[in-house]
Amino acid sequence: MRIGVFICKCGTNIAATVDTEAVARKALEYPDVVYATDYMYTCSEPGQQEIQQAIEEYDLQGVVVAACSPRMHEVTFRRAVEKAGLNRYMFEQANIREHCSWISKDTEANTRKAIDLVRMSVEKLRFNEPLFSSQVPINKRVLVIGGGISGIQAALDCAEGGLDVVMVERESTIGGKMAKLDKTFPTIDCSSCILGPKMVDVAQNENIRLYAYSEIESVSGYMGNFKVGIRKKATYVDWDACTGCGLCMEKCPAKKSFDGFNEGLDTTTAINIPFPQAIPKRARIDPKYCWYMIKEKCRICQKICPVDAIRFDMKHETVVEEVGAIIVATGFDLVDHSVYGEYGAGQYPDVITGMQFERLVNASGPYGGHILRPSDGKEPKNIVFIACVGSRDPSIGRPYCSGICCMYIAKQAILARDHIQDCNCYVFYIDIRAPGKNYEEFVRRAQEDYGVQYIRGRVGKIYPEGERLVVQGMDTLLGTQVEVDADLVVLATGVAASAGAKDLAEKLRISYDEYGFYMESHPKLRPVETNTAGVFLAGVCQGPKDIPASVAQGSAAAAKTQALFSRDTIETDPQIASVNERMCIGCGKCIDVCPFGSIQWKTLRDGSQKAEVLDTVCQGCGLCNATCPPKAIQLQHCTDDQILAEIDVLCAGERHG
Amino acid sequence: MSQTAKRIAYYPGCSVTGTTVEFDQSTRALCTALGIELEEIPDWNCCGSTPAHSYDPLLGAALAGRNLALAEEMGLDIVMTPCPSCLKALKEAIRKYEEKQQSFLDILQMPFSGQIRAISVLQMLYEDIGPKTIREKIRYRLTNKVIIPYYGCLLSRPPEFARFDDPENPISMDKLLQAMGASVPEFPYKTECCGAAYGVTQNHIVGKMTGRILDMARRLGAAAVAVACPLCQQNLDLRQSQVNRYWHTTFQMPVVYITQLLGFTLGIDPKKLGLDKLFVSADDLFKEKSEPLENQTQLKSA
Amino acid sequence: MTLVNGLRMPRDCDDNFIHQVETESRQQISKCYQCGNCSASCAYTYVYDYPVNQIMRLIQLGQKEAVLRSRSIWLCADCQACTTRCPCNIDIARVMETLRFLSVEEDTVSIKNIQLFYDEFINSVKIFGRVFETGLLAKYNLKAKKPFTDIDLAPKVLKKGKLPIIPHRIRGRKQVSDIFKRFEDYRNKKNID
Amino acid sequence: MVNSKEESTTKKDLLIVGFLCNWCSYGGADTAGVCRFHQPTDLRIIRIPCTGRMDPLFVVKALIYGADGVLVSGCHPKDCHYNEGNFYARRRLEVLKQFLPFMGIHTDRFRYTWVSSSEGQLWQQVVTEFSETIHGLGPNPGVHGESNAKAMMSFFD
Repeated sequence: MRIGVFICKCGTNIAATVDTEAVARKALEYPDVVYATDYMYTCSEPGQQEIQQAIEEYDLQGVVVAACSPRMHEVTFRRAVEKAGLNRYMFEQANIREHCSWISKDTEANTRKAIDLVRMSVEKLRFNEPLFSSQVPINKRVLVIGGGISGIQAALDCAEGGLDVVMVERESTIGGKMAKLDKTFPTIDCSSCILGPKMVDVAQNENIRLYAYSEIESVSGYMGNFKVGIRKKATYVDWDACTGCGLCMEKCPAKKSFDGFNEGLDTTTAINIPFPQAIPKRARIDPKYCWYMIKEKCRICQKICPVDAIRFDMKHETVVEEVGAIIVATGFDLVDHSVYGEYGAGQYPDVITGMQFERLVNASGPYGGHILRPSDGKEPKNIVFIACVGSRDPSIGRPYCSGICCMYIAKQAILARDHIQDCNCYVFYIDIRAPGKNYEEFVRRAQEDYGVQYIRGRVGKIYPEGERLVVQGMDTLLGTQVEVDADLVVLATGVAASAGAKDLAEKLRISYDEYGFYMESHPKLRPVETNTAGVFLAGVCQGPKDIPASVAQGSAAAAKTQALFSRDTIETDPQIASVNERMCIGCGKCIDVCPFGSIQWKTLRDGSQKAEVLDTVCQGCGLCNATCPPKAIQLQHCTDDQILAEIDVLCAGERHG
Repeated sequence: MSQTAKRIAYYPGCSVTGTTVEFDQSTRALCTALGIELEEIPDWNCCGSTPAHSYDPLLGAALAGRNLALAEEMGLDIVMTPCPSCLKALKEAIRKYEEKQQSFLDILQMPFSGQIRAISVLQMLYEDIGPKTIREKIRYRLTNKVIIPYYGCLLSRPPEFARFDDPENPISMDKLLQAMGASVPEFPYKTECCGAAYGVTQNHIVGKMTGRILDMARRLGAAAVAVACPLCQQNLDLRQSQVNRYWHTTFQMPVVYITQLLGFTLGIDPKKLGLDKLFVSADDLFKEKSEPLENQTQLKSA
Repeated sequence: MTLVNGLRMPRDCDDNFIHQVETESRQQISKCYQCGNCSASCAYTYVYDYPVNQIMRLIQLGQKEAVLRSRSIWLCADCQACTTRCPCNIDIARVMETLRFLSVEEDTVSIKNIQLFYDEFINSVKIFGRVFETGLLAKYNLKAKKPFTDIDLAPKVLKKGKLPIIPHRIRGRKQVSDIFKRFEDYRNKKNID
Repeated sequence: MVNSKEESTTKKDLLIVGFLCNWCSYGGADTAGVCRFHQPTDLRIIRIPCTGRMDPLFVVKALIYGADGVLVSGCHPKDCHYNEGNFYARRRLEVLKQFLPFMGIHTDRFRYTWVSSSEGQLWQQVVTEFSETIHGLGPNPGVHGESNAKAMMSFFD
């Protein structure tokens, strides 16, 4: 093989502490190296041309560039050599900047190190073979998991682009958390007025198939060709028949059923449609409360249903959908404030969560939009908002900031002042986090125009005194304790990962952080991708964020899907495992260890069982390679021979020099 | 529970030998009745309390440590004390032993393994006896009497140190009182501080603290406040007159030890319980004894 | 103007103090982000000169003088409310305790009465092995130049026979006083090196 | 800390071979570089996709061929880019540790650790400490008795 070596000075970044010329000179002594030089900026346009010319001139078959980290410019240089007619995998990069010139001022030692690193790259390159990626057809359907605002946004954007969309929602209606909100900050526009139309679009768009009250059961396959098992939970109502007329709700006698949509502030009927604008507008029976389900009598709904859609014998069923990409938009839960004994551990009826407050002020809420105390239905005079409940609190394992609370309590305080002119609003905060567009101004307005009292300090304890609640807080700016006789206390409960997040992550083979939020591929540069190709993230399932950010991420995920689907086939990364069938003893160890299920059995003509790698599924981790007893399965471009060669020259070099 | 007499090392602590002797009396009487063998640590000394700890935690630890060492000498692995601040001192000693073993032992100069466990009277009543047993054993019930459970600071705090009950909303005393048939309202000041040692040095502080507590108790229609800490009892009972002067109030709120209440319901002679030692008389509380209710309680326990 | 953690301020910073508090209390003071929950929960904030959260801040800035001379550390009743509720898992009560003993070491105790009481208390223990309440209270009130405090209570207490007139001397007095002696030696050694 | 770093560079370099997973530790080393965190120069890094790719054979070969130390570093448990590669690595490398003494190789010459791509500081620490350890042990005396080594090799092949 004819190899060319290029040592980058990177201005002075490398040259200052590495004698690049010496390294180049040394490189010429290595086997197969026919050309070596150093250059000011190898990654620059002229730098790349220099490489291409050299390839021409010395008809090189492989190139080594010693420069920055391959995580930085490997792609750049591969493209460069490809332009010059080489296979892009006939290239190796030695990292003599981040791992050498930048971490020591000792030029001698650095130069020695650079020489070794180049030597190793050359040796590895000598074993490189041209690799060619294969093409697989893409199934251009996308699965959106979660029917919250960011899921809806993603689904609509995809459908807009003509893609078939499958949407799966756990609850019996889409809309998610946003559907429960009254107004949205910082514009105070009505939440359902802006969300409602989008929900309707989802229902009406013929490109979207909606599975409400369903959950993901299993996921197999790979980017471009996933197989997804969807579990349609029993609603005990035939949704094809049900018209959502709501007659059953009027007649159902089990009126004490838990009303999840109203955050438990109200009760509903055992058979119910969560709220008037629900999509799909279909009734569902809650078996925990239905009289017939518990004590075998009633069946009133069945009698009065005009289209007799009631099916008490309905069972769960599983359907399989095939898609090419998956957008995960599973949203979040709110921190359970019952861990705060000092705030009544959820025992005080007039200490409510922010989300409950949303239902209180909402016109379609339990009190028709009048803010009243849950305990006695009286109008509160003093309303206290407490920030950071379940946020920034290592003592309950939640050190992170939930990001949205500062804003939503400012909004709620404003709403409270709007609804009850003569009420006093107090906000206990630690710091105000208002980084969004017009956010800070909004918070200022709450204080300047709406006269909301902001008190910097956390609340120590809340205790009932007669009908009221005494809120014992601190004004750290004044350095004095303050007490408020509150009629209503609103806890700004923080954001927690959704309960089922981890199970779903296991099914999707995506990773999650210690709090259960899904991990993006790169915190800055790949915010919606996951490390499992073809699975994208949208909304709060990836980390706390507000509506604009969730929507933006929903669109971003859709865009990523569009980009992926803009091709008819996908090019697979050829740096994957491949089996040498002659050596394979068919032990199946590789099949067991592969984290991606990318290895399967293959029966040869002689009936013998061999392992076979699915090119498109293999992610190239090399676990199988390390496991295979006869080393029949090798990770291409990172074979045992290559690694051992690197070790060998490195240690040998040391021994003789 | 403990049919075969359970042996526990007993550390009374200075205050119960003097100003709060009735806690000591009732505790002993109660344990005898419940078949728990209290073995007073022979020739015990002061635990050092806050002063010694403020002087230097190591000194406090060593002083308390002597008592623990003596208890280990008795071959017992649990030491019980009626006084929460003594309890804290004892636990503190065990912690110091874990943290600064060498210097601790150098100063103590006694064999000590650090294996011993320190508990409060309340903890023993709740964990070793338990409401169920009490419901079975009592002879008189405090029917339709509102009794306020007041825990004070130290019985359940700080959590990882006390390792007992809930730090914010403890329920052990509530449960015990309910077992005695009393009606127990939600008391918001359960763990509010009573003013602690400031009775002596800054008693206006105590005035404010205890005033709030007594006031809330009265508003909840309390017949009495039940306590399990001598300091709390002193501040609420002995100093109630001072509180009245401070707030211009007329509190006449009996402040009774849980051990006294329990002793009474078990039918122990009030003399043995030192009921006469209370400053605010609790006689009304114990005056009209409801009839012995063996059969009824039997049903309950069944 | 002097530098405090690189900030120019009209006060001195004692880095060693920060370190001292952290090692003695085994708490990481830098964890405190000033939410103020400790002060909110403290029953004594209203009598403090510095609320607890400010004490924590002062430590972070190495304000040894201010902290060790503060009244707050002596008015703390060690009720553990702050520790129980600190979101950052700082055992604040323990920090306060540490500060008390450091201020005794530095002889900067602000509230003489309390020191007086504590001294009397410890003396009582030194002499009898236990606290002789009658003597302690009498002696304290005399020395505190307020012989009539609690005088109103005295008759009641005596009537109930609750204040023994003769102190109880434990047999192991020697053992106890030895503990004191060995402790003093240890103290001195520590101060030397 | 600082001066110890200085001296470790002034000493003559020994040979430490590092196997770093591409996603976490290699990135961590990059981060350390970007932040200019000063480090000893003995280390030579071989980039592998995942610690799950690590064949104990690599470590053994390196040590037999005269490397003075081998450092393997990957993603923190649960953060593996390939979900579980680093768990397999841990299992294998633990076993390997048990065997090194049989080859007359001091176990301290081999270390594996978890460093994420954001933990440049930690990486600096790891490299510095390990290099110091190795300098403490001095050059690798090599394997006692070829046969013994052969035996080991056959065990791993």
